[in-house]
Amino acid sequence: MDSGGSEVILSIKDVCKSFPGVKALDKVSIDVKRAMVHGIVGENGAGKSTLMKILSGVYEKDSGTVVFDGQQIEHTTPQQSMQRGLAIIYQELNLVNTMSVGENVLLGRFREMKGMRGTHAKARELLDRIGSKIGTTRLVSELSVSEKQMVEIAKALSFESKLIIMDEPSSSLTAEEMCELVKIIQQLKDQGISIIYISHKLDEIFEFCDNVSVMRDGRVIDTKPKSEFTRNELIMQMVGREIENEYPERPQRVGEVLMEVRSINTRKLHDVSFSLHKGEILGFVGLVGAGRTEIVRALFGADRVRGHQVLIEGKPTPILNPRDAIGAGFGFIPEDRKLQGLVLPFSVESNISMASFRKFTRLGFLRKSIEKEIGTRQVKALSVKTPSTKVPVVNLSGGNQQKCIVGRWLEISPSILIMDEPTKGIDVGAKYEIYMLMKDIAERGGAIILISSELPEVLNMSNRVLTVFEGRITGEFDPKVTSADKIMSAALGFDGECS
Amino acid sequence: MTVQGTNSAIRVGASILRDYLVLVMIAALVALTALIEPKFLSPENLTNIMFQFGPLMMVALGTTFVIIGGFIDLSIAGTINLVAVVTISLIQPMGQVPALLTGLATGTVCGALNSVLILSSGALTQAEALFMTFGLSTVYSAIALLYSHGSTMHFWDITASKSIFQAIGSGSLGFLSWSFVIFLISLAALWVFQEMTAEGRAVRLTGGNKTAARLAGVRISRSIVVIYAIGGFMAALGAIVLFSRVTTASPVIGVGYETNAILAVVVGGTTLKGGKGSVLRTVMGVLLVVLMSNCLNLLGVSTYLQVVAEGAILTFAIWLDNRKHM
Amino acid sequence: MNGTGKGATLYKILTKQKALIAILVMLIGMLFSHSNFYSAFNLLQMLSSTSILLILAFGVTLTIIAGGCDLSIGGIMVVAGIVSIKLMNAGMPMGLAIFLAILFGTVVGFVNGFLAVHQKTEPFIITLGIGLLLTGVAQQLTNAHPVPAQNPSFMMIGNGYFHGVPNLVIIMLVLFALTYWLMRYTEFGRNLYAIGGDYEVARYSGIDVIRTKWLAFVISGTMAALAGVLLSSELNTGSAVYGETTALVVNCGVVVGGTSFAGGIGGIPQSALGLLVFGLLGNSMNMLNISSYFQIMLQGAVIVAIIWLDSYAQKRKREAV
Amino acid sequence: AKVKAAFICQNMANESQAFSEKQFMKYGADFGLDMYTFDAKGDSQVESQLVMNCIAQQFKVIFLNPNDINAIVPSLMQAKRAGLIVGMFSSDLSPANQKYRDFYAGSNDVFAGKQAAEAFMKHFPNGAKIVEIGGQAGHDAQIKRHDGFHSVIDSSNIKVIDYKACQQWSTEQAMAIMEDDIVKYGHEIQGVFVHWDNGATGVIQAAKAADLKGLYIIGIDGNRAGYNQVLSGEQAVSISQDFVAMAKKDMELAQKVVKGQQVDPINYIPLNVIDKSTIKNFPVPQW
Ligand SMILES: Nc1ncnc2c1ncn2[C@@H]1O[C@H](COP(=O)(O)OP(=O)(O)OP(=O)(O)O)[C@@H](O)[C@H]1O
Ligand SMILES: Nc1ncnc2c1ncn2[C@@H]1O[C@H](COP(=O)(O)OP(=O)(O)OP(=O)(O)O)[C@@H](O)[C@H]1O
Ligand SMILES: [Mg+2]
Ligand SMILES: [Mg+2]
Repeated sequence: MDSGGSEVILSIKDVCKSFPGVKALDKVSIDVKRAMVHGIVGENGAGKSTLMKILSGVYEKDSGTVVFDGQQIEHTTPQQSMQRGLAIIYQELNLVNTMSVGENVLLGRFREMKGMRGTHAKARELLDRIGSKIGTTRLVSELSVSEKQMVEIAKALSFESKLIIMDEPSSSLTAEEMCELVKIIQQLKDQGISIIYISHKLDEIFEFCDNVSVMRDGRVIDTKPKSEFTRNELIMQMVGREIENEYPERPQRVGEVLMEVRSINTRKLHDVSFSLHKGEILGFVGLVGAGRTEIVRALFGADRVRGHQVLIEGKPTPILNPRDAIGAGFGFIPEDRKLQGLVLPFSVESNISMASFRKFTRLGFLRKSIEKEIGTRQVKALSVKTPSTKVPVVNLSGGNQQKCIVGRWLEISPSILIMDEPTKGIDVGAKYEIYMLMKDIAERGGAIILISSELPEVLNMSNRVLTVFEGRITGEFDPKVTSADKIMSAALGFDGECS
Repeated sequence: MTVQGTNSAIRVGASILRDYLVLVMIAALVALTALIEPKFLSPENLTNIMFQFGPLMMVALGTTFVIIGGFIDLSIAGTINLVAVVTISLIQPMGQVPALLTGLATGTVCGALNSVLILSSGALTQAEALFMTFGLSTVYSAIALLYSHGSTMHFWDITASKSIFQAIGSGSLGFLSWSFVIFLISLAALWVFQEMTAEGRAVRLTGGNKTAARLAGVRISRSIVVIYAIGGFMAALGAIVLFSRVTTASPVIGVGYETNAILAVVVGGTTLKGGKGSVLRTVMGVLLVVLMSNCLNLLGVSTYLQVVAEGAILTFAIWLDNRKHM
Repeated sequence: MNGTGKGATLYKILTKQKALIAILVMLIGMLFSHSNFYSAFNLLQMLSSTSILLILAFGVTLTIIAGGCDLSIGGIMVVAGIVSIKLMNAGMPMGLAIFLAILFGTVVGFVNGFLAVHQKTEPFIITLGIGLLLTGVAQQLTNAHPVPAQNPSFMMIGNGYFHGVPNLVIIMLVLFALTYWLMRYTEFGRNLYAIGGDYEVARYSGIDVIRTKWLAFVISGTMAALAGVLLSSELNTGSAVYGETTALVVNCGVVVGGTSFAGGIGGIPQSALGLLVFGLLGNSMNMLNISSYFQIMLQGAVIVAIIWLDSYAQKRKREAV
Repeated sequence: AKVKAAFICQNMANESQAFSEKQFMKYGADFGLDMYTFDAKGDSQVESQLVMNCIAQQFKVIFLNPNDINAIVPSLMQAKRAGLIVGMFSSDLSPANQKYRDFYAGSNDVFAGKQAAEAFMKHFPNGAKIVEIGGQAGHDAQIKRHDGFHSVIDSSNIKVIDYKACQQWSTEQAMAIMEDDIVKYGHEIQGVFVHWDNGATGVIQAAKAADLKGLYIIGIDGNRAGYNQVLSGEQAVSISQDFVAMAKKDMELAQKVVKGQQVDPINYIPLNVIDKSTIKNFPVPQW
């Protein structure tokens, strides 16, 4: 078989797909060549995930044709498309938490693997291939997010696929793990496998994609070799307008100490103390699993942690549960928006008003008109893409869902907003809006704690950065003057360059 | 334009039909029975129905909240047993008002105890609550048996005044029975709670996604206590209406009420997944369950076939209701 | 408590297995009871009388692991028992009658599966409804009169012994082995775990989720019918009133054993332990002559306690509340 | 030494059963018995397990009131094989199976049904339309009372216009059935046969609510409910079972068998027909 660079493995022509009230895909046509990495970018809700789900057989397309490996594909199921050699790593993690790593890698193929022993042996082999040392008998629920991602990749590899779709695989990977992923992608390419790579991280797109398609509003705007795009052009095509900078200026006026946190100790955290100033954005940098989330959860009263002290403007403020925290002026955007952030079947407006509905009650009675007002206001302010505020939030794209959570907190204008991976899976345009909001909050005298696995984001937005390694704070830096390398090595506990 | 008009009318009609399917089934049942047995629509029978649906209605209204809050309560049967024997036995020594209040308090405490055990263990899934309350139902029933030594108490054992209970059981206010008036008041109160209060919203959010609700500052433990306390209180009210109606209370008087209540709630269209539903829907669900047995009695269907028919119609209603969510 | 090696494993097993602890406590407690608890006769009898519940539990476990549950087993059980006896009394050969009765359970299981899996109706409520319907069918079939079996060899299935061991125990053990093997060593079993663990993921991974989960209901129905035939044989009678509380008790026992009602976690041995708690508890309490109402109370309390402890242990593990 | 004996109660949550249990405990010593009680909780399978349990505990005598007279037979076979003395209480095995028990003391539910029928025939010599409301469907007493009743009433000029059994022995269900029957038949109904006196309470309430006077209501049990209702004239007849006498008789028989004496296998304790005219002859029942 010849893996000449011009042969088309997948040809999508005029594919349309509508959901009630939304035209998610409008005559989409894309050709993917053999042994190439095809990047797809586009803002939230552009239809990227929908297109991929049509390819894998989760959704049925309304019209259009799909030709894969010379075969026209009409109705397909996830099972059939996998057997044809089309594997997909979904945007949301797709593992069975209650089962072992090995069984997850080869889910549904127990017989083919000749039992449990065969399953684990094969899984080991696949994991070794991507350089992962995760034990195959471990329960998936015990893994960190990035480890889960590795398991997903191993799972996709297990099908001897000709095409692997990766829908934002890197949204929860650290830099080091990202290096690993790049290597894997290179390997796959060498083996003649094509990859569709969806990401909001433009660095990645420019690093290793061969061709790039840009989607907007359910349409393909342009498909070209990467080399023919400039970064700004790409951004402009994605959002339909010019964006000068990816990051706004960081907030200028850092004031006196707003909050002091003294010695948080848990099984995982060791004597975590830090302070937060008015008007400041404080970034936390660390590997996945370093304990950043645990720190802020403890602070917010989400986990039962005792013995630490929180002083707000010098006053000791006991925080035993999230309510206390909100009362003390906190807001919290959790890292997992579906499980921790949203009530998926509820409307956009009731999700937005979740933290503030008690404020618009009178004698314990709700006032619904105000709820609608709040919903409408935030939807407009954050330009959430939704047909109406009454639509169940589950129908929105990932990025727009995230905006709803941001809107929820903006409504009560917290003095300290904790943002755990606030831009995970959010497009450039929306990201910029969120950065502006952060800046706005800070400049009005509030403070922000920012956790992000995207290093540039933390470094460009924060006034001050704390590095976290294995539950300890290992350093404090001013990102304006310190090099990224230096900060990373404090966060890694060693020098973590890609080799 | 006219075509479009009729089209949209049809669409609206279809969506109402889908939304209020139980209502359609009730209407069909009523029409069919009235056709075969005209006495069905006689004032006597309507009065009967008004009295018959009292106890289950109270219980099911309470259960609705537990289900909207994402939980389930099987302890209802035990609670009814306990409240019935305790209340009736206290009328003589304490007088009727204190007995009534003690009875209601007993139910509320049972409900609250459910929630305390659930919260203290962190059994925050519906399934854990299901079996926890199943165990508790047994415990409450056992207490009722121990308390009453297994014997039945009768109204004529009571020489003290029991006028309140007699009124609840068989008295009328104009053409409405007192139990119906109590039902209307409870319904109104619970509907207001569900639709218009902050706590009602908190309950709904808790049912929708506990984790997210908590992180947004909703006091989910309070919501859980509230729903179970309401469940217990309404079960107590149901127990009182029930024993007042039959003028006797045995320690097994509540058998079957828990599953009937859950069935009625779900038939009404409140989903077990939590977060969605309404007490108004429950009224329709209970109406269907009670009407069914009334209709089948009037049609002279044997008890055994009645059970078959009930099971079949309930299953069918649940299935149909489910289809509209698909 | 960070022991090492075997100690740690034992600790882990014990904290995971509340049902096992309860059983051990009862067994040790009964050592001091001056009763005939520890006679071979009593132990075998206890096991034999729990066997039918165990068989029901094995089937139900499949549905629960797949993320469903089956509350129609009580109804299936009584109808199957009645059907087998009625057919035999009408002159049908025993084997054929039993086969048809079990086939009936298979059919009901198929319908359950259709409603709960294919149509995605809430299994808890829909099987409750089917169970109610079947209770009515049983009453209608018998006119609410228990039907005694006239074939003496039928009675021997449930009351006979094989080398001193009650037949019921042997049948139960065979089914235990069979279902254990099914869940542990076949693709069907592993797929059930995957489906219960995460339905959508299993679907995306190419498992035929509907057919697999459906089959779990079919097996549960079949096992319930088999249990019904055995019960009728043990009592030599078919009656509509036998299965009243069975469904909840069995589902509860499965959960007490440590199979998660959320699906994906647990197994046949756990279910066996859970039901044994009930069997053992009833037997011990009778041996100790505990009065009836206190027995009922204790039974409830044990259920509450085990589920409380289990949830409490999980609460500490659970990441977010 | 006292003889170890057990009473296996049908269902202790049922008041007549709970009362019977107390009689065994109270008078056991008088008959040289060391009495224990077990509760079958209304479950036939539990009841047969309890028989096994008594064998394991080496009881000498068991008395039992079966939930289901056929279902209990296999376990009684074992009991006989193990040499236990088996006494039936209140409910006897069918003739074919009587070899698996030693004796029986109790009232005859078939007979109770017959007596109810006779009372109706006496009151309505010219025929009447009546309603029958049965106890828990499938329960032994419900079946026998129904069968006994019909063996007599079917050949009379009294017409049973409606018959329904309940799902439990539930006053509420009896009441609901009566209410619906009143709607359907109204003043056509002249009499009601309810299988148990607590059920009659529900029937009386239904009749009161519908202002239906002069119903001739017959119940079985003769408990406080029945006694009071007859006394107040709301119920015409209560056919009373004497559980004290039954329990004593059973224990007396057991004592004799232990001593090796011959006893009558079947010992009917007479049923008392309590009506307005005879009520003064009976003490107020204790249950
Ligand atoms: N199941 C659904 N029901 C209704 N609408 C849907 C559904 N899934 C997606 N949509 C809508 O289709 C559009 C495309 O969504 P999609 O998830 O494909 O976007 P995306 O490009 O992957 O965005 P993101 O970068 O945020 O992941 C959005 O407007 C979304 O609201
Ligand atoms: N989704 C998860 N399920 C189970 N365990 C997890 C999960 N996420 C993190 N952990 C575990 O919790 C511990 C602390 O992780 P934590 O989330 O606090 O780290 P973090 O620095 O915030 O990383 P992240 O980038 O994932 O937010 C780690 O040991 C990790 O393995
Ligand atoms: Mg997407
Ligand atoms: Mg984190």
